[in-house]
Amino acid sequence: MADALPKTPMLDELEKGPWPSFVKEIKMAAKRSPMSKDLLGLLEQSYNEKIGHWKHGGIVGVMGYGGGIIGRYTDLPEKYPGVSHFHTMRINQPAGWYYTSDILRKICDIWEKRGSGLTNMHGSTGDIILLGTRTEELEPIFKELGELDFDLGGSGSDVRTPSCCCGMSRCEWACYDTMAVTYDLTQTFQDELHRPAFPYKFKFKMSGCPNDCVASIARSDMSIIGTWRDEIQIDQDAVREYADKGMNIMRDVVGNCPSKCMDFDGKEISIENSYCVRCMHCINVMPKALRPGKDRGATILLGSKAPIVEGALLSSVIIPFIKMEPPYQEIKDMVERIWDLWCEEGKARERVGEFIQRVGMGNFLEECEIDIVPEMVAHPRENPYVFYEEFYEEDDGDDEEEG
Amino acid sequence: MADALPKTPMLDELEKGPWPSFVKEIKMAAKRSPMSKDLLGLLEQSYNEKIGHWKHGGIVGVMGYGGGIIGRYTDLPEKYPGVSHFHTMRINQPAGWYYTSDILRKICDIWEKRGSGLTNMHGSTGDIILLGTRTEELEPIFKELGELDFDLGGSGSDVRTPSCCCGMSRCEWACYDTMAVTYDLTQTFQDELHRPAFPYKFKFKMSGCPNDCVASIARSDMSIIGTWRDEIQIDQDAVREYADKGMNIMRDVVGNCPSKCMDFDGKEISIENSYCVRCMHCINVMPKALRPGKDRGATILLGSKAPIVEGALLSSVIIPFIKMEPPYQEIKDMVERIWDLWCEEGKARERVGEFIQRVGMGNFLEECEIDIVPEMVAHPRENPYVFYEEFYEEDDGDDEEEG
Amino acid sequence: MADPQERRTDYGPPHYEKFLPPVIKANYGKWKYHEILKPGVMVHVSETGDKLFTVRAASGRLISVDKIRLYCDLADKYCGGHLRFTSRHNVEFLMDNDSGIDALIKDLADMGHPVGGIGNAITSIIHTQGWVHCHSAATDASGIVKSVLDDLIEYFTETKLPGKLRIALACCLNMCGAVHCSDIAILGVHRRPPKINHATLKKQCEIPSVVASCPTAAIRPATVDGNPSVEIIEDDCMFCANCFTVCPSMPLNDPLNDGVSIWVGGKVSNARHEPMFSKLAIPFIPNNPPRWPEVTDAIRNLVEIWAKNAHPYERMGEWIERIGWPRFFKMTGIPFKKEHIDDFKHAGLTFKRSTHISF
Amino acid sequence: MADPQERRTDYGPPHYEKFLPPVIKANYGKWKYHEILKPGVMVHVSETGDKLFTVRAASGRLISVDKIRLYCDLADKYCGGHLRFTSRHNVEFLMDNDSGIDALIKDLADMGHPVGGIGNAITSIIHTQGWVHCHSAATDASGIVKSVLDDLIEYFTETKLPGKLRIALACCLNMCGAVHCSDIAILGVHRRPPKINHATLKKQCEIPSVVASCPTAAIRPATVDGNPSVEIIEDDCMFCANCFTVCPSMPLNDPLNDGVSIWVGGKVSNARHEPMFSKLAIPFIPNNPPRWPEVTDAIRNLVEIWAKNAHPYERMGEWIERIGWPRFFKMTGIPFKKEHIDDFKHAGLTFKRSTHISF
Ligand code: SRM
Ligand code: SRM
Ligand code: SRM
Ligand code: SRM
Ligand code: SF4
Ligand code: SF4
Ligand code: SF4
Ligand code: SF4
Ligand code: SF4
Ligand code: SF4
Ligand code: SF4
Ligand code: SF4
Repeated sequence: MADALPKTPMLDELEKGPWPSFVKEIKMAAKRSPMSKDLLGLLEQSYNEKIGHWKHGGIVGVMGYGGGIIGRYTDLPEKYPGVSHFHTMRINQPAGWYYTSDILRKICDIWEKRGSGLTNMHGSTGDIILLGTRTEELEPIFKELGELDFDLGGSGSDVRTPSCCCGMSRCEWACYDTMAVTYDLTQTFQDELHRPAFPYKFKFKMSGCPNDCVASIARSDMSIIGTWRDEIQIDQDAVREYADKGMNIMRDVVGNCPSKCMDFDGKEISIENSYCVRCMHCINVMPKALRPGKDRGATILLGSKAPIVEGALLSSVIIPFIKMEPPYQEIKDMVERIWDLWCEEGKARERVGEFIQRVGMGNFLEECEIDIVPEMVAHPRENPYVFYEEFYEEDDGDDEEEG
Repeated sequence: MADALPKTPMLDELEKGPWPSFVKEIKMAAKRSPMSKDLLGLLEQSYNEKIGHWKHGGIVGVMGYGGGIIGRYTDLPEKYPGVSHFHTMRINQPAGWYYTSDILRKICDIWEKRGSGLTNMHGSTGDIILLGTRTEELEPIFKELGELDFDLGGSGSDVRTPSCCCGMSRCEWACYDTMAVTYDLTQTFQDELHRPAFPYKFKFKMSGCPNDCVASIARSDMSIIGTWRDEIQIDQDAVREYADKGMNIMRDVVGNCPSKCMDFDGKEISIENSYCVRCMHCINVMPKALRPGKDRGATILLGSKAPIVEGALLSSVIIPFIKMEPPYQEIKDMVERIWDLWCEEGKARERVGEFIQRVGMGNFLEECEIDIVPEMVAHPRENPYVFYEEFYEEDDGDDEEEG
Repeated sequence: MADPQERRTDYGPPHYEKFLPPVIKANYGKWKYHEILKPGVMVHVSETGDKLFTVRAASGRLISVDKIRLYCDLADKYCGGHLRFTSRHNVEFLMDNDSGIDALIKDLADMGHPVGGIGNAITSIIHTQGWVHCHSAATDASGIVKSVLDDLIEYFTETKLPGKLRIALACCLNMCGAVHCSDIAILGVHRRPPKINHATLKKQCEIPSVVASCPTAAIRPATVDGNPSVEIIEDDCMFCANCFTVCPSMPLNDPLNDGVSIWVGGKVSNARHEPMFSKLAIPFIPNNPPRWPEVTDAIRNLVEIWAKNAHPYERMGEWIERIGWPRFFKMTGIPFKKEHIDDFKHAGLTFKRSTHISF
Repeated sequence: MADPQERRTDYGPPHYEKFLPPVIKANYGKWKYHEILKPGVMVHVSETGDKLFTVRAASGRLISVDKIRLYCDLADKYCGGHLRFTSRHNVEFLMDNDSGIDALIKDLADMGHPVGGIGNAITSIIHTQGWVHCHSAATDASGIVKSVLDDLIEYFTETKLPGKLRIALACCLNMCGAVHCSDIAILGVHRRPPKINHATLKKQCEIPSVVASCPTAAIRPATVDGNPSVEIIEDDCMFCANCFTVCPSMPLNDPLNDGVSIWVGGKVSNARHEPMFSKLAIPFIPNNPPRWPEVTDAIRNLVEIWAKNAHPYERMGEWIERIGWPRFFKMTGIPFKKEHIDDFKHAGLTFKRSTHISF
C-alpha cells in the first residue's frame, strides 16, 4: 500500500531535519489508513495553494454529550473522500499526562481500527486529541474507550478539560496537590463538562507554584496557583556550596529579586519575608538551598483568555491565599456562585473575565460573596468615576441604598 | 464702612492659623468693594448650607473676542446684589510670571476701581485672574489694561494661555528658552487664542527640563519639555566634594537611577549615557557636580488632560528630540497640521488626546506628516487587531491600497 | 463703544523682558548651579560669578489688590521693584545679594506670609474656585486648602521630608487643579444623580446633546408632566456632571451628599520614576466646613506615615510602589473597599494579574 | 445504539494514580530538590533518598499510533512501562536509577527524537492545527513549527541560553496556542476582509448575530442581488474573523494575503517579572511553504540577539524592558512602523507618557 501514497514534494521537504517530522507521522499512518492518506494529499494541496481545505465545523457528537467532538469536513470530498468526515475527538487525559505503555497501546488499537491513526499528544487545552474519524465511528469509539475508563473532554460552551502541572508527583516546589485537585474538579463537574450550558467556555488550570508550568494565568478562566505564606526555607550550607561552585549569588540571585528583599553577606542569605512576593526566582536558581515555606496553599485567579474579541486577558487575583484541602468545598462553592451569576447575567460568548470587566469587579465580588481585599488590585482606581451607592435624602437621617 | 461687613462666624475661623487667609483678603477688599462684601456674605451662606450659590455660567465678553471672560451670576441676586454679576477676567500673564511693582500697582488700580479688588495670582492655567466684575465694566477694563499692554487670555474652545517654568531666567537646567518660546507661541497664535474655533480647548505648556515644573505632561495638550542628547557633564571634583560632605552617592544617587546606567567607585561617577533616560534625578541631587549635556533641545508630547469624560490622559511623545531655535517654524507648522486635522475630524468637546486615541495614533501621525519612531511607545501593540492597509487582488501583482 | 476699526486687539501679553531684574537679564541662560541656603531661600550662581537670591513666601493665591500692593512695597524695599510668582502660586522675591534676606523674611512674617516651600518640603496647594466662584463645585477650595496648610505648616517652613510632596485640590471632577498627578489630591465629589429641572430643561438645553453627554448612557429622552425632558437611569450614573456642564437644568450640587475624596501617589516630574496618576485612597469624606477636620487629619496621617517610612527622595507613589498597596492600606488604616477597585474603561489593567503577593 | 438507560456516561478520566511509576507513588509530595545532569536529563531527589531520573525528548505532538507504540516499547525497555507527556507536548521517560539513560537517549536518537528542552533551553513550540485540521487557519502550524525547530535545534539539545525561551504558534487570532504570553509568538493573520458568500449567507447564518459579532461595527445588514445579506465597511475591518466564527459564509482565508506576524517578550511565570503579554515585532511575513525561510530567519535573528545580550536568567521581555524598545528595534534591524502602534481599546496606555528616552 506504501506506493499508493500521493506524491507530496512539498511535504517531503518537511521530512528533513533533526526535529521529529509530522509528515513522517502522517505517512506512517497513511500506510494503513485511507483517511490519513487523503489527509496527506489534501495537505500537499494546501501547501501548494497556501490555503486550508476544511469547511466550517458542523455539530456532531455522541449521545447524551454536548461536547467533546469537533466536527470537520473537507471542501474537496470528491477528491479526498477519506477526509470527507474528519472529526476530532477530545479525550480527557489523566491528570499530569502520566501513562503506562499498556493503556496507551489499547488506545492506539482502538484508534487505528476506527480512526485515522493520528493523534495530538496532547491538545493545547490538555486533552488527548484523536485526529480525524467519521461520524459513524464516534459512538463505537466512545464505547470502547469507555471500557478503558477514558471519557470525553470538553468543547463548546462548557467546562473545558482541566489540566495541571505534574506537581507533587515530581516537583519539589508543588505547594498543593495539583493532580488531586484536577482529578477532583474534573469528576465534580462532569455534568458541566459534558453538557454546554454556559455563556461560553470555562477553563481550569492548576499549577503547583508561581512558575506556573501549565500557563494557567494566561490560559484559564480559573487559575489555581500554589504559593506559601510563611518564610522561605534556607539551608545556609547549601548556599555556601553554590557560592563555592562559583555562582554569583549577589548578581544572579539577590540582584534579580523583584521585591529587593534579599541580601547575601558572602556567607548567608537573608530574606525579609514580609516583602517577598513569592516570585520563585531565588528558589529556582538554588533549588538545593532554598525551598518554599511550610504554610502552603494557593492563590486563586480568574479570567484569562485569548484575544477574541475584547483583547487578551491575564487572570487576576480573587483569593490571595487559601489552604488546599480536600474536598476543596470552599472553592467549589465559590465556583458555583460564580457560574450562577455568569449564567444569569453573562452575554453569549462572553468569557468570565470579560463579564467581570463589564459588570465591574466590585459588583462581581459582592454578588459572589468574595471578600474585597487590596491584594486583588495592582493599584486602586485612577479615574474619579465612582459609583457611590448611598446617598441621603432631604429630611431623612438614613442612608439610601442605590445601585 | 468696616462695620458694615456681614457677620461671618464660619469664615472667621479661617482667619486663624499660620497660612495666609483668603478670608482676610476678601475682608480687606470688602472694606471698599460692595462686590467683595456681598461675596463674603454669600460665601458664609455657602459655608452654612454646604452648597455653592452660583448659576451656570453665561456668555459674556469683550468685543471681537470669543473668550477670556467667565460669566458668573449668583442665584441669590436679591440678597447679594453685589455679586448679581461676578464675572472673571483671564488676563494673559507675562511668561514666567515676572512683574515689576510698577506694573502690578497699575493693574491693581484698574481692578480696584472697576472690579471686586480680588484676584488669583494666578489661575491654574497661568492667567492673572481678576475675580468678579459686572458686564458693563468688561470693555473699560479691557481698554485700560490694553494701555498697559495686557491682553486677555483664553477660555472656551480655543488656545488657552500658554505658560512655562522660569527656565533660563533662573534655572541652570533649562535646555531651551521656555519663556521665549512661550512668548513667541502666544503671539503667533493670538487669533486662535482669542477666537474659539476648535472642537475644544488646546493648552501649551513649556518646561525647560524633565523635572517639568509647570506640570506640562499632565496638563497641556502640547507639552514641550527640555532635554539633551549628548553626555551629562560631570565635574568629578564636585562629586568628591559631595561625597566628603557625607552624601551617600551609591544609595541615593546611583541606587535611584531608573536606567541603572551609573556607577560610583568611591571617587568618580561614571555614566553609560546611551542608556540614560534623562530623568534628571542624579543632576537634581548633585547640581554642582552634574549638568545636562550640551546638545540641548526638547521632547514634544501631545494630549494630556483632566478626566472629563474619557478618563485623564498624560501627554505622550510625538517628537523625541528637536532643537529649539527661533522662529520654531517646524513646531508651528506641525501645530497647524495637527489643528487642521483635529478641526476637520474632531468631535465637539473632544480634546486632541482623545481624538488621537479615537482615530489611531498611526493614522494621526501619517495625516500630520510626523515621523513614526519607536520612542513614541512604551511598547508595541499587544493585541492582534492590526488594520493592515494593503492586500493583493487575484490576478494582480500589485499592492492595493486599502483604508 | 470704540470703533472696531481703530480698536487694538490681539497684542498679547507684554514681553517678559520688561519685568526681569537686571541680574537675570545679565545672566539669562548662564546659571551654573544652585544651593538651598535655608528653608525658602536659595541662591543661583552664574558662570559669570553673579548670584541670584530667591526668597519664596506663601502667597495664598486668592489675594486682594491690597495684598499685591504690600508685595510691591517689599519688592521696592528689597529687590529693586522686582518679584515673581511661581507655577504653584507662591510669591518669590529676587535679589542680587543676600543683605536683605533676613529683614525681608521678617517683614513677610509680620504680614502673615511664612517663607518656605523649597526643596524637600510641602509647597502651596494647587487649587481651584470652589464656592467662591464656580457653579460646579462639590466643595469649597480655599477653605480646605487653608485648613490643610495651617495644619501642615511645619512641612512648608522646614525641609524635613524625604522628598517633594505636592498636594492639589479640585472642587469637582472637571479637575481644574489637575489633581490627577499629585502626591496627595483632594477632589470634590457628588454622590447623587442630577436633580432634573423638568420645567426649564427644554428651554435651556438641547435634549440630544444632553443625552449624548453622558459617558455611561444613563440619560434617555422622556416626557415629564407634558414637558419634553430627559430621565436618568440612576444606577448607571457615576456623578461625573458632564451632563450639567452642557445643561444647567441638571445640577448635581447637594449639601447632604457632596464631599471630598482623597487620592495619592501621583507625580509629574520625570525624576526617577515616570509620571504617574494619583490613585484613590479615601472614597468619601463629607463636607465639614469651616475647617474640614476629617480631611486635615486624613492628610496629616498620610504625610506622616510616608515621611517616616519612605527612603530619601522617594515620592509618595514611589514609596507605595515599593511597599505595595496592601501594605499601604494596612499602614494607613484606610479600609479597602469596593470603590477602590476600578470599574471604568481600563479597569482590567488595574487588577492584580500575577501572584506577586506578600503576606 | 445502546439503551441510554444502561449507557455509562460522565465517569471522567481514569485516576492518574493507576499510571504513576512506583518511585513516584512512594515519594509523592516528598521531593526535595532536583539537578539538571545534562541537556534533557534531570534527577529529582526525595527526602527518602530515592531518586527519579527524567529524560525528556522531542515528541512532535502530531504523532501516529505507530509512534506511540514505539514510545511504549522504550518505556517497557527502560522505565517499567511508564512515561508521561509534558505541558508542552514533549515526552518524558521516568526511571528510578540512571543505568539506562544513555542507552535510552541513543534509542531515541535512532528514532529521530532528540533529547533536551530542560533548563535554559528552547523547548517544543506550543501550537495548533493549521491546515491539518482547522477551517480558520491563516497559515499552517506543524510546518512552520518543524522548520523553526529544525533551525534552532542546537538550543534544544544544549543549555546555552541566558534563560528559558518559549515559542508558541497559533494559526489564527483565536490563538488556541495561547501565544499571547510567549517569548516569541508566531501568529497566523488574515489581511483581507471576509469575502461574503451572499448566496449562502441567509441560509447559514443569523444576520443579527453576524452584525453583532463584529467588534468594530464594520458589518451592516444589506440586500445583495435580492438576497438578504450583509455588507462590510472594509476600512473598519481588522481581520479578526469573529464574524466567520459565527457565520461560515464570511471566510477570510486567502492565499494571497494570509501570512504570519511575529510577537516577542511575553512570559507566563511569575519568576522575577510579573507575567507579560507578547508585543508585536514583525507585522507580516507572507506564507512561504514548505519551510517558511523568512520566518525561520527572523526567529533565529531574535533568538541570537537576545542570547548574546541578555543577562543571565533574563527572559526576552525582561531584556527588552531593560534596554528599551527603541534599542530593540535598532539591534534587530526590524523597521518600526504604523502597525506597531496600538490602536485598539487601551491604546493610549501603550504610548510613551514620559520623557524617559535615551539617545
Ligand atoms: C484543538 C485545539 C488546538 C490544538 O491544536 O491544540 C483548539 C482548536 C480549536 N479552537 Fe481553541 N483549541 C484549543 C485550545 C485553545 C486554547 C488553549 C488552552 O485551552 O489552553 C485557547 C486559548 C485560551 C482561551 O481559552 O482563551 C483557545 C482559544 C480558542 C478561541 C478563542 C476563545 C476566546 O475566548 O478568545 C476559539 C474561538 C471560539 O471559541 O469560537 C477557539 C476555537 C477553536 C476551534 C473549535 C475552531 C472554531 O472556531 O470553532 C478549533 C478547532 C480546530 C480543529 O478543527 O481541530 N479556540 N483554544 C485546542 C484544544 C485541544 C484540547 O482540547 O486539548
Ligand atoms: C479658573 C480655573 C481654576 C482656577 O481656580 O485656577 C478654571 C475654572 C473653570 N474651569 Fe477649568 N479652570 C482652570 C484651569 C483648568 C485646568 C488646569 C490647567 O489648565 O493647567 C484644567 C485641567 C487640565 C485640562 O485642561 O484638562 C481644567 C479643566 C477643566 C475642565 C475639564 C476639561 C477636560 O477636557 O477634561 C472643564 C470642563 C469644561 O471644559 O467644560 C473646565 C471648566 C472650567 C469652568 C469654566 C467651569 C465650567 O464648567 O464651565 C471653570 C470656571 C470657574 C469659575 O467660575 O471661575 N476646566 N481647568 C483655571 C483657569 C485659570 C487660568 O486661566 O489661569
Ligand atoms: C519655581 C518653580 C518653577 C516656576 O517657574 O515657577 C520651580 C523651581 C525649581 N524647581 Fe521645580 N519648580 C516649581 C514647580 C515644580 C513642579 C510643578 C508642580 O509642583 O505643580 C514640579 C513637578 C512636581 C511633581 O513631580 O509632581 C517640580 C519638580 C521639580 C523637581 C523634581 C522633584 C522630584 O523628585 O520629583 C526638581 C528637582 C529637585 O527638587 O530635586 C525641581 C527643582 C527645581 C529647582 C531646584 C530648579 C532650579 O535649579 O532652579 C527650583 C527650585 C526648587 C524648589 O522649589 O524646591 N522641581 N517643580 C516652581 C515652584 C513651585 C512652588 O511654588 O513650589
Ligand atoms: C515538565 C513541566 C511541567 C509539566 O507538568 O509538564 C515543567 C517542569 C519543570 N519546570 Fe516548568 N515545566 C513545564 C512547563 C513550564 C511552563 C509552561 C509553558 O512553557 O507553556 C512555564 C512557564 C513559561 C513562561 O514563563 O512563559 C514554566 C516555567 C518554569 C520556570 C520559570 C522560568 C523563568 O525564569 O521564567 C521554572 C524555574 C526554572 O526553570 O528555573 C520552571 C521549572 C521547572 C522544573 C525545574 C520544576 C521541577 O523542579 O521539577 C521542571 C523541569 C525544568 C525544565 O523543564 O527546565 N518552570 N515551565 C513542563 C515542561 C514543558 C516542556 O516540555 O518543556
Ligand atoms: S508549576 Fe511549580 S510545582 Fe508545578 S511543575 Fe512547575 S515548578 Fe513544579
Ligand atoms: S521568591 Fe522572589 S521575591 Fe521572594 S526572595 Fe526570592 S527572589 Fe525575592
Ligand atoms: S522644569 Fe527644569 S528648567 Fe524649568 S524650572 Fe524646573 S528644573 Fe528648571
Ligand atoms: S539622569 Fe536619571 S537616568 Fe540619567 S544617569 Fe542620571 S539618574 Fe540615571
Ligand atoms: S474644578 Fe470644577 S468646581 Fe472647581 S473650578 Fe473647576 S469646574 Fe469649577
Ligand atoms: S452625572 Fe455623568 S453619569 Fe450621571 S447622568 Fe450626568 S453625565 Fe451621566
Ligand atoms: S488558532 Fe485558529 S486556526 Fe488555529 S486551531 Fe485555533 S481556531 Fe483553528
Ligand atoms: S473580520 Fe472582524 S472586523 Fe472584519 S468584519 Fe469580520 S468581525 Fe468585523
